[in-house]
Amino acid sequence: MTAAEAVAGILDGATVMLSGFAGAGFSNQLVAALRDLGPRNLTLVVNSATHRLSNTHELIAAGMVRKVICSAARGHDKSGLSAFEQLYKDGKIELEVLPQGTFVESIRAGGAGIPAYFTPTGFGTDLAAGKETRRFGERDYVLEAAITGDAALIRADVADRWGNLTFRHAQQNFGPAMATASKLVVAEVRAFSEVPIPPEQVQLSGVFVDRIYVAGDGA
Amino acid sequence: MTAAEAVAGILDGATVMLSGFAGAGFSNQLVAALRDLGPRNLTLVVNSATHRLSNTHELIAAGMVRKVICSAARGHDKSGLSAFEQLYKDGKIELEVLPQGTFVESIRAGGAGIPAYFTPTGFGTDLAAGKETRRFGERDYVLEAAITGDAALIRADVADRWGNLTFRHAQQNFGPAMATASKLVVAEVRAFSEVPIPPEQVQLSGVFVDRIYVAGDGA
Amino acid sequence: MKPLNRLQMAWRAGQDVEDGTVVNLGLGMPVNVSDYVPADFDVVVQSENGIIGVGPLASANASDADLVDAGSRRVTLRAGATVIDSANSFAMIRGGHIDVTILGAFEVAANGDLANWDNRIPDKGPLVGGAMDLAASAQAVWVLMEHNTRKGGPRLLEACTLPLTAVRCVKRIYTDIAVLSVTAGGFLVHQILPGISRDELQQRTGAKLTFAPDCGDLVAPEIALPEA
Amino acid sequence: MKPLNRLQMAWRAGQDVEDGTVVNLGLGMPVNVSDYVPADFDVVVQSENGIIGVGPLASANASDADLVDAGSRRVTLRAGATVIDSANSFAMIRGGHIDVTILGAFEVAANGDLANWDNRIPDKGPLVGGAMDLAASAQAVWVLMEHNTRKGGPRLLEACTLPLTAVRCVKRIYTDIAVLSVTAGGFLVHQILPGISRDELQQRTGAKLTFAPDCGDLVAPEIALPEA
Repeated sequence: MTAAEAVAGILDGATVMLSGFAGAGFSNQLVAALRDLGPRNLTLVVNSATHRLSNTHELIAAGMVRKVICSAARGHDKSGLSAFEQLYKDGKIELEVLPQGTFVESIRAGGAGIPAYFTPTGFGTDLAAGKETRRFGERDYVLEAAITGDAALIRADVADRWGNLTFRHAQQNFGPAMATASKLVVAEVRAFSEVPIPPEQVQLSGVFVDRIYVAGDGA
Repeated sequence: MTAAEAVAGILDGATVMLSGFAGAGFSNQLVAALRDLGPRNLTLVVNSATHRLSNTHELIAAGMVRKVICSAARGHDKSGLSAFEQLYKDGKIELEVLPQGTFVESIRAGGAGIPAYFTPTGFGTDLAAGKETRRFGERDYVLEAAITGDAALIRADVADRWGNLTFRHAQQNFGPAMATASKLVVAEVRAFSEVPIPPEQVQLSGVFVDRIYVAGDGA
Repeated sequence: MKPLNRLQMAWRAGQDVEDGTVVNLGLGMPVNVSDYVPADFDVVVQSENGIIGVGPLASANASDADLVDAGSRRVTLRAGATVIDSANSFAMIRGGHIDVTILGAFEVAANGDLANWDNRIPDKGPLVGGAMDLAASAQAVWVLMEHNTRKGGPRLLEACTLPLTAVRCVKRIYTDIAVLSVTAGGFLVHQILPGISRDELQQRTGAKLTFAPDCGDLVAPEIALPEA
Repeated sequence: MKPLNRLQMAWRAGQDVEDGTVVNLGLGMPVNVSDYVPADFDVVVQSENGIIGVGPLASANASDADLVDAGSRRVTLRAGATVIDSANSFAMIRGGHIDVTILGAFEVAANGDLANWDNRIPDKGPLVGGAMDLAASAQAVWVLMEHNTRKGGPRLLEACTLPLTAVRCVKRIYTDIAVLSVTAGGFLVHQILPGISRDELQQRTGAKLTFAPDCGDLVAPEIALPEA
């Protein structure tokens, strides 16, 4: 399967989840293929809208993105604004910023059939403004809603014929949760195995994975 | 550490979580030590109050248990009532029955700082009677509360010096979630390793494990 | 023609399991369904204790007390299987990742309400297990049950009389004498055991039946029950 | 005596890290704290991208792009380490399993309110990351920050002026000139840099200070900053 085939069918208006954090686990070849495919009005669910090691910004710079749900949206270029920041300044892109733990718990909830949950994170801050709150015991909590996606593009290490995945070190980050929360799950991997990954080494069951793109070492 | 030492300090009135399901993952030697220790007025959080392969019923028969939170409380003895059922019939033990997925999600929530969450499970049934409900989109959901414990007695396969655990097959069941949700976590294991379990083989981080009892193959 | 026995009912449901699906099979009759899915199908049997990819029952000398399904049966893992913990297993179930769950039942209502647990057995403690999660969140809930109670009363009803497991969830019902689906208009009959008339089926059912235009014969191969 | 430099501040906080604890260290100054924890201590450094047991920075020829901490630094794993996914990592954080998180900050209020993210930089997008989760749920939140802004204004205030990260969460503050804790009665000073009087410290602070009965000198060994 080519990268283009792997992302085929992602439509205008889709909500697309992208894994990766701190330089590990970006599905950059799939993101490049998505840019070439060119759907518009996307909502991206990605931890950082602006990470310099991810291709996310290319989707944004290409004008394909209507909204970003993330925990970080600050460009690293001190000499100017990132593509995201320029669009944000111009009011041409919508932004929903969540605390990182809420970001990933909402994705986990989306994949786990939980429509909403209470969390202590963010209570009393601007990020909880307008959100329902409730006191349980001695603490106050914020009600947060699940996040689901039409597609997730995640990066892993090895995939087997059954779609089972392993991840290297911190590569997993948001990938497993995103895979549970999206309708179409595409894994970009280093290597493919015809023999099954041993049961105790599988880190994400193939039940959650729809397509595999073997990218090799490049990311 | 002896089994008695491993359960030392579990007090009258404690909420104790016990792992195990379908014959796998019962921490039976720790449960026997807890029976010998003899704290009273316990609340047990255990999937089955009556599983014939677990020692849970011995705690109940010994009159140590005030309340059971579980998803199954039916004895297997067709010729008579289990210890639990007799006490239940006599109104001498309190029972909270939860759907199994709610049972374990509430424990997971307890360990993950989520005080309450909405679930579709149980809506419109007797088990949701009196519980808050809410509609999200096209479906109705029940608000369920987190469960936490004072102690968890779980069974695993290997522990290393750092408290990291591996599990064999279906042995894990409720153990990992219970370990996150309890103050004192005791693992009964088959074997102990002085060298670290390789990072990618660890199934529960030692951060969650306080004490290790090496039981060998016996369960 | 004799009503289908329990294994024939499992066989019949197995004919409708599609390639590439994830199924969860309830205790009792339903666990037998996997024996009747075509061998070349890539069907993942999930068991709610965390096994993703249950294989055949373990042979006596290869059985492992830690490798059990939710029904405490000693099983094997099929190729490509893995095992997760209960929290993740029910997250998978609740999140809609099970394509079909096949459950036993006491009663099904014409609106799809399911009653398959009972806390009214005198003195006996309640037993709910994972049925409510499965019934509420699988993409499709199929029921495998005798058409009538031992006393001859109907199990397919306008409204359930026993405690509900989940509301409006059942899509198909495989009984010993008929195959039905639950539609917005109530029960729709797809197959009837030869020798049973539409009137007789209606008489043995506690809710109004509609018959599909292509309603046909319910036939199954001979399958002997194991000796008790 | 000169105010503590950034590494001396990290050293000072490191003296209070207890054996057997799980700590999470924020970006910037706090990540250096682990360099100053006694080598024989069993301290687990958790990084919110899922590393449980961060070891020293990787050497250039042994670095691995997939083995990074939340600050994108290429690190190693200490003995007994493991790596989990972000959902589980934040479940660990939110569930109170981090004993101490040491964070940088812009402002701390006398009631423990913390402001350490800012969405008001002109045109720049907001950046919150995991700070809100850590601040809300770690068993103890310690702050490592300069006592005053570059313009000389106070960072310890009666009430924060910048957007809050979490309410009533900070327990201790390590600045370049003092060590303080947050009590029901506001800021309590435990150590002051020799040469700074109590009056001067009060003048450089935007909230009323109380001094602990055993309030002593803040002294740190010489630690050279790396060349920029």
